Amino acid sequence: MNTPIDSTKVAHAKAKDSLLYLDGVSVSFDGFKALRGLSLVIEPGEMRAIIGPNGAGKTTMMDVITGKTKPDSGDVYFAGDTDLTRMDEASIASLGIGRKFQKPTVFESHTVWDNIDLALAGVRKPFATLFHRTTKAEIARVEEILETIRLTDKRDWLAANLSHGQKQWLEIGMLLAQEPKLLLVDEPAAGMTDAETAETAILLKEIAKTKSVVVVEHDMTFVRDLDVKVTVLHEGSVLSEGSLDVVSADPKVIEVYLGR
Amino acid sequence: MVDMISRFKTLLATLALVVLAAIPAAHADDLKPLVDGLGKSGYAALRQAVGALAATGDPAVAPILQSLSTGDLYVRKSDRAVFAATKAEDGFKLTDPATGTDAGTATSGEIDKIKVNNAVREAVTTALGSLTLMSPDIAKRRLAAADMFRNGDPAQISLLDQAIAKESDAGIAATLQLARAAAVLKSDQPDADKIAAIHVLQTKGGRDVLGQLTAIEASSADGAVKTAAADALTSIRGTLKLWDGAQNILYGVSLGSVLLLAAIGLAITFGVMGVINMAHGEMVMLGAYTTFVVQELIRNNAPWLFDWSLAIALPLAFLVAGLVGVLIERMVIRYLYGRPLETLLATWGVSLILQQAIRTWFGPNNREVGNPSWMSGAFELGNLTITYNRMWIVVFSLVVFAALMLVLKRTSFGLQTRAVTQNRPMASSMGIRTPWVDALTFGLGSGIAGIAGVALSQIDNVSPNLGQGYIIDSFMVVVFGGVGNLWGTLVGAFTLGIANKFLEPYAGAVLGKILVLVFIILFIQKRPRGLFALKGRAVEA
Amino acid sequence: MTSFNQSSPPAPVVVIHIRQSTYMLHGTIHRTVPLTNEPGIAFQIARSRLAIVASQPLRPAETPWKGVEQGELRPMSYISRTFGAIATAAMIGAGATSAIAAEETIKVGVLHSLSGTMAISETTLKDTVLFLIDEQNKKGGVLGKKLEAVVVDPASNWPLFAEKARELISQNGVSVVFGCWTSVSRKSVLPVFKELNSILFYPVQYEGEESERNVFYTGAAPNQQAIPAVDYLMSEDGGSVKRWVLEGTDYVYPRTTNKILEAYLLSKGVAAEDIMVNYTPFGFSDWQTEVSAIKKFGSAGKKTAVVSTVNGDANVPFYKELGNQGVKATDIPVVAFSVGEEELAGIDTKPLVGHLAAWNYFQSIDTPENAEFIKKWRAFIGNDKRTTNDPMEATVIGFNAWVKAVEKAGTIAPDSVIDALIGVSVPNLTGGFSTIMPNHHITKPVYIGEIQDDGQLDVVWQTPGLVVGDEWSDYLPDSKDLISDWRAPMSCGNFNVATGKCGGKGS
Amino acid sequence: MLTSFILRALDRRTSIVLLVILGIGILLPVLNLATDPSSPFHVPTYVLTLLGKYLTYALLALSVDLVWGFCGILSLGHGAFFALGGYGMGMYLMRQIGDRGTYGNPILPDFMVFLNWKELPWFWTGFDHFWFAAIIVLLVPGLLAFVFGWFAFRSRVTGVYLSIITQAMTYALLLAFFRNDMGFGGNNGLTDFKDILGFDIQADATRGALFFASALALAAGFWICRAVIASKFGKVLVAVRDAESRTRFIGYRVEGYKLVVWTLSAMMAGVAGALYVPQVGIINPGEFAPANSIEAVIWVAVGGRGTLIGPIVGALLVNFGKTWFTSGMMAEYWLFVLGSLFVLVTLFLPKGVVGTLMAKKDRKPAEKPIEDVVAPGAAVQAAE
Repeated sequence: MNTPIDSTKVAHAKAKDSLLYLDGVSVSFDGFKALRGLSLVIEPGEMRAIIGPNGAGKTTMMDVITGKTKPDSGDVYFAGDTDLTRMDEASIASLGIGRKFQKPTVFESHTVWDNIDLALAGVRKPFATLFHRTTKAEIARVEEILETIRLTDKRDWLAANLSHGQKQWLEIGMLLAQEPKLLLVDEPAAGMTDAETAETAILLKEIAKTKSVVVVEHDMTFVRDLDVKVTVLHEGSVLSEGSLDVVSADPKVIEVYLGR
Repeated sequence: MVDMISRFKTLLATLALVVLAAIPAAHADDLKPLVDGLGKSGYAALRQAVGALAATGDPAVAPILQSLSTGDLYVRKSDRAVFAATKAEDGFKLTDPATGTDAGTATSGEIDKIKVNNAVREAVTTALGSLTLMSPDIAKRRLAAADMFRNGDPAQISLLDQAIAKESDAGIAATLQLARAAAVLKSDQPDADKIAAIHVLQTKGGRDVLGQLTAIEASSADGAVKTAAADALTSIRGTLKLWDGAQNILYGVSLGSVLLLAAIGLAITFGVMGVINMAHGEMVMLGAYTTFVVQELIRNNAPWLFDWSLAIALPLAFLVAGLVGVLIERMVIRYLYGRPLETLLATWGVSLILQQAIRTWFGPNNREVGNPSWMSGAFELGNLTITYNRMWIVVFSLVVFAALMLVLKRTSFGLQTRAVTQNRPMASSMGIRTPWVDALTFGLGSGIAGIAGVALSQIDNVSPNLGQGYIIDSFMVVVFGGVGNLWGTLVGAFTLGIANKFLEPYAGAVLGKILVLVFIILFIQKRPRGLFALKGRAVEA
Repeated sequence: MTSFNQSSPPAPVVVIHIRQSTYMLHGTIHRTVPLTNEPGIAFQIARSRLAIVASQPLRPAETPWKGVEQGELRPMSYISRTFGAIATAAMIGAGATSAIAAEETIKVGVLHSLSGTMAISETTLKDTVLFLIDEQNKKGGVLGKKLEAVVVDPASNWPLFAEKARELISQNGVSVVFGCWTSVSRKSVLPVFKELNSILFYPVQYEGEESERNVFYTGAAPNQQAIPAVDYLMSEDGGSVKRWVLEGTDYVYPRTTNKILEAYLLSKGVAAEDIMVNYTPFGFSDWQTEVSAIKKFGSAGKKTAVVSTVNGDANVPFYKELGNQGVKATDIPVVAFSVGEEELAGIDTKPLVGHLAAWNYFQSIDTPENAEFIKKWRAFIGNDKRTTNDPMEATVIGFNAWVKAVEKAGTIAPDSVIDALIGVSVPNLTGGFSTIMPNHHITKPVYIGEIQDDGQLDVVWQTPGLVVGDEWSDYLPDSKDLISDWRAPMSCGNFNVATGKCGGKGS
Repeated sequence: MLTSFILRALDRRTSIVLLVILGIGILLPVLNLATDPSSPFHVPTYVLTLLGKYLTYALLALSVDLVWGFCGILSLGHGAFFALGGYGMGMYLMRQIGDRGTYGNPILPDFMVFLNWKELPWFWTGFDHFWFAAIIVLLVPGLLAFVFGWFAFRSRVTGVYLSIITQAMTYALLLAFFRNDMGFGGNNGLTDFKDILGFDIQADATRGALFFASALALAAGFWICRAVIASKFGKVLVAVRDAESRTRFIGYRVEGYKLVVWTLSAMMAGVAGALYVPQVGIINPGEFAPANSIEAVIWVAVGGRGTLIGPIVGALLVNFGKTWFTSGMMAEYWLFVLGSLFVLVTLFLPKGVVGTLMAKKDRKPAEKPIEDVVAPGAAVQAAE
C-alpha cells in the first residue's frame, strides 16, 4: 500500500533515489531520548554495517524502520516515496523489508520446513491461508532455501530442537523466503562459534549481491570480514561514517567506542 | 397458691416498710397505680400509661421508662402488678420499679414481659425528653432537646419556654428554639407565631426540618402560613440540591477508598511483580476473619479492649495473610514466573481451596464483626452526613498507600524489589537473593490485602464469599490505573468510585456498574496499558 | 384472609362419605359439600377460602408406583449401576441402589447447596432434615422402615440442581425430596419432579404465582408475610405509616412481592408518589446512596417505612449503613422478609433495635414445642448457641406432614402420598397447627418481630388466626382469577374462575 | 477449494475420533430406547442426559482450546458466548410453550405476565421460528466476539490484559442479564420448556435425538478445528502463539488471524450452549459467571491444550469428577479437589493428560503441545 506523496517535503526530494532514507528521526521513551535526529541513507544494493555501544539506539532504529516504533519526529522513506512512519509491521514487511532479531526468534513448535514455508512470500490474508494449498513452485523454493542455509537434512526437525547457530541460520533463511529488498540483520554473529561466524559473513555477502543489507554488529572481526561501509551510532545519532579504517581512525569514535 | 399468698404477704410487708420508711416513697407510692397502668394490655393503653407517668413530671419516672424501653418491665399475671425483673437462677428476681425495693421472685410462668414496639419507644423518648429537659446533666439535656425537636409536641410548648429560659448552653438553647418552633407549627397558635416559627426552622435548614415544613405546608389552608412554608421549602430544597453533588463526590471517594484498599495489594503482586493472583480476594477474606477471631477473643476475655480490637487485628491480619502469601509464592507461584496465564489458573485454584477451607472451618454463615465505638455513627458537616467508619476507611486507605510508597521508594527492600522486577538476572548477579525478594514482595502484597480485609470487615459481610466480591473490581482498578504504577492505582480507584456513585442515582446501582465495566473495557482498547502507563522498551519487555 | 382460631386443634378427620369433604369456619362445622365432577361447584369450594380440617378420603394405594419402575426393586443395568455407584458411592458404598438396600429403608433426598454462595443459608436446612430423620428413626421410622438420608450438593449451581434432582429420584430412588432455597433452583428442578412424578417440599418464603402437583410449599406466600407486615405498619400500633420505600434485590422474589405490595398499597389509598421502589444487585455492599435516598424520601413530613426484600448477603452492609447513618427504627422502620436469626447473627444489632421482620416463626417464640425443638436441635448439632429460623420450621412442618401422610396412605407411592398430604394437619412450633391445603400451600400464623439487641426478634404483633397461603395473588391482574385445587375432580394448579377452565387465562 | 479444505483434515486419527464420537452418539440413545430397563445394557435416561450435557461442555472446551491452545489467547469469558447461545435457544423454547404456561398467555412467557408486561419486547420477535433461533445462536455470539475482538486485537491487547477484559465482559453481561428489566427473566432465567420442534422435550426419544445432535455438533466442531489447524492458517496461528511479533515482521497481519479464529470459536461455544439448554432444561444468568468460564479453561488444561482431543477428554474427566463428588458426603470436598486440580495440573502436568501421552509418541507440529503460553510482550522482548 502506498501512501500519497507529500511533495512539499524538501527531504523527500533527496530520498528519491535512495532505498532507505532516514532524516532527523527522534524517538523518546519517558524523557529518555533513544534517537536524536538520526539521519541515514542506504543506496539500493548497498550493504551497511552499523556499530555502536549499548544504548546507541541501534535496535530502536530498527524498530522505527520496521514500524514497531513510531518516531516522534523525522522522516523515514523506503524506495524513495513510501512513508514508513504511516505503516504497520505487516505492511512494511510485505513491502520487502526483512528483519532478523538479535536473539534468534523462529517458530519453535513448527518444523524447519514449516518455518520457511510460513515466511515464503505470497498469501498473507487469513482466508487465503485458510484455503491455501502448497504449490510445486513453493516446495521447490523452500528446498532451495534449505540448501542455502544448509538445513536440508533437518527439514522435519522442530525448530525448538535446533542449535543456537542453526536457529540463526533458519531465521536468515526465513528472511530470504520473504524475498525482501532490504534486510535488517541484528547481531547475526552473536553467540556463534568462529567457524559459524565466518560462514555467516560469507552467507551475508552472498545475499548482499542481490539485496541491500543493514547489519548491526558488536563483533569487530565480523564487521572487518564483511568489509563494507560502516556507520557509528552514539546516543541516538550518527557519530561517524566511512570504511572501518576511516571510522576507527576517527578520534570521536575512539573516544566513545573503541577507546575503552 | 400458698406460696403465691406468702409472696404477696412479703410484698405487702415490703411496701408497708417502704411507706413507713421514707417520704420519697410517699409519691413513689402514688406512682404505683400509674406504674401498674403499664401492665394494661395493648400498645395504645401502654402509650397512654407512659403519657400519664410523664405527666407527673416526677424525675423518679425517668428510670422506670428507661427500663420499660429496654424491656425489663414485667407484669405479674396474678395481680397485674408491674415489676422490674432480672433473670435469677430460679425464674426472675422482682424489684419495685418505682422504689427499686426488692419484691421477691417469680417463675417465668408467673410473669409476662411488657412488650414495647416502636410507637411505645417513641412515646417513651418524648416522655423522657420532657422529663430530662431540665436535668443538670448537659448530655441528657442535649439528647432531650433533640428528641423534643424530632417530635415537636404542642403540649410541651410551655415546658419548652421554661427550658429555654433556664438553658445556659447556647447549642441546646438553639435546639430548644427549633423544638419550640416545630411544636408551634403543630399547635393552633396564631399564624403570626407560626410564620415566625417557619422562619426559625428555615434558618436552621437541612433535611430534618423539611419534614415539619412539608407537613405544615400540606396541612395548612391557603394563606400567609402556607406561602411562608412553601418559600422556606423551596429555598431549603435549593441549597440541598447543591449539597447533593458534594454528597455524591463524598460517596464516590468512600467507595474509591474501598476499591483502593482492595486493589492496592494487587497493584504490588500484579503491578510490580506481574503475577496474576486470583486468590487476592481470599487474602482480603483472611484479613477479615482474623479481625473476627481477634474480636471473638476480646469479647470473651477482655471486653474493655474492644475499641482497640482493630488496632490489634491490623498487624495480625498482615502477618496471617502475608504468611499465606509467602507460602503460596514458595509452593506454587515461583515455579510459574514468566507464565502469567498459568499463574492465573493456579492461583484461582488456590482461591477455591482457601474459600472452602474457611467454609469448613468457620462455617458458611456470616460472622459478626462489630464496629468499635469510634467507628460507629455519623456526624453532620453542613448538610452532609459523614459516617465515621467510611471516613476512617478513607483515611486508612490513604495511610496504607503512603506507607507502601515509602516502603517501595525509601527502603532497601523496596529498592531490591524494583531491581528484581526490572532485571532479574542483573539483580541476582549483583548479589540480591531474588527468590527471597520475590517471596517477600508477594508476602507484602498479600499482607496489605489482609489489612484491607480488616477495614472491609467494618462495612461488609465477613463470609467465605467476601473476597469474590472484590476480585474483579480490584483487577479493573489496577488495569485501568496502569500496571506497575501505584499512583495509577490510586487515581484509578477514586475515578471509578466517583464515576460509579455519580451514575448510581440516575442509572441505578446495577446499570451504573455495568456502564463502568463497559467503559473500562473500551478504555483498555484505547490505552492497553492503562491510565498511567510507562511507555517504552523497559515496560514492554 | 379467613382463618380459624389456631388454639383449637383441628377436628378429627371424619370421612362421612366418599367424595365429600367437611369444611369448618372458626372452629365450627360449617357445611358439608358433596364434591361433584361439575367444575363450577368444585371451584366454588376452592374459591371460598376456608381452612380445611377434614381431608379427602384416602385413595387405596393401587396406583402403580413410578419409583418402582424407575429403578428401585429391579436389578439395575450395568451402565446404570456404574453411574449409580458413582452417584451413590458416598452413601451406600460401592454397591448401587441394590434391591436389599431399597427394601430395608425409605430414602429421603436432601437437595440443599453445601458449597458456593447459597451454602450460607442452605447448609442449616440440610442439617435440619438429617436431624428430623434421626428423630423419626428413634421413633421407629415410617411404616416400620428406617428412613435413610440421601444428601447431594447442587453447589449453588442452578442447572446442577436439576441434574441432582434427577439423580436422587431415578438413581437413588428417593421417595421424597426436601430442598431448594432460591426460586430459580426450584424452577430448575420443577420439570424433573413433574417428569419423574416425585415429591418436593420447598421450605422457603417465595413470591407465589406457582402451584405444582409435585411440590408442597411450606414457606410463606406473599400474603403470609408481606401483606400482614404492611397491614401492621399501616395500623396505629405500627406507627400508621403513610409513605413507603420498597427496597429489594433485583430478582424475581422482590420484583413480584413489590408488584403485589404496590397494588395492595394503592388499593389501600396510598398515593403513587408516596411509594418509592428501588433495586440493587446481588451481594451489593455499598449502600450509601440508597440509604441517603431513603432518608431523603423519608423527610417529607409523612411517617415513612422501608419494606426490604433485600437478599441475604446484601443485608449486613445495608443494616450497617442504616445504623451508621442513624436511621432509627422510631424514625424510619425497616421491615424485612429475608432477614432472620441466621442473618442477624452476622451483625451487631444494637443500632438496629426496633427494625422489623415478618415471619411465621421466631426462635424467641415462647412455646413448649419450640423450647423442646431448640433443645433437641442444639443437642443434635452439638452447639448450644445455634440459632433456629423460619425455613427450619417450614422444613419441620413439611417433614412431619409427609410422615403423617405416608402413614395415612400406608405406602410411599408418590400419587397416594400427594393425595394423602392434602388436609394433613401437623403441630407447628408456635403452638398451633399447620394444615396442607388443596393448593399445596399451608396455613400459617404470621408474626411481626422487632429486632432486639441480642440478635433475637421479639414478636410485637401476630395475625389473630392462621392464614392460608394464597398461591395466586389477588393483587396481580393476571393471577387474581386463578385458583388451585389439587383434589379430584378439579386437580388443577391454575384453574381460571373467569373462564371456568383449567390452564391459566386460556385464549 | 472448500471440500479440499475439509477433506485435507481427514487424516487417520481424526477419522477415528469422529467415528468414536458419532458411534457413541448413536449407540447410547439406541441402548436407552431399544433395550428393556431390566436388560444389563440399558442406558438410563439420567445417564443419557448427563452425558449429553458433558458433550456440550466438551464442545465448549474445544472452542476454548482453539483460541488458547493454538493462538495463545486465554479467554476467561467464553462462558458468555456459551450462555448467549443458550439464551437464543431458550427464547425459542419459551415461545414454543405458547399458551401452556401457568397463565395460559399465548404470547408472553410467564415471567413477563406476572411482572405485568403488556407485549413482547422487540428483541423477542422471530424466536417462534426455529431457524431464526438457530441463526441467532450462531450470529449473536459471533457478532459479540467480532466486535470485542476487533477492538481488542487491533489495539494489541494481549496476554493477561485480554484475559481480564474478557472476564470483565462476561461479568458485565452477568449483571445485565440479572436485571429483570432486560426482559430475559432475570435471575430465574428461562425454564419449564415444553417441546422442541414439536417433540416433547422430556420424551426419551427427544433426549436421544438431542444427545445425538450434541455428539454430531462435537464431531463437526472437532473436524472444523482439525481442518483449521491443518491449514496454513493454522500454522500461522501457532506461529502467532509462539512469536507474535516475528509473525508480524514476516508480513502477517496478526489481528486479522486472531479475529477470525476468535469469532469462529465464539460461534462454536454458542452452538454448545444452544444444545446444552434443552438438555438441562434451564438457562439463567448464572452461566455468565466468570467462575464458569474459568472452569471451562481448566477442562482444557487438564485434557491438554494445543491438542484437539485433550479438551474433550478434560471436559469429560472433570465433569465426571464433579458429578461424583457432589453426590453425598463427599460434597464438602469438591471445591478442594477442583482447586487442587487447578494447581497440580498447572504445576506438574502443563501439557495436560493427552498432551503428555502424545508428547511421547506424537510429533505432529501443529499438535505439539506447548511448554508455555507467550507472556504479554514476551514476543516483543524476544525482539529486543
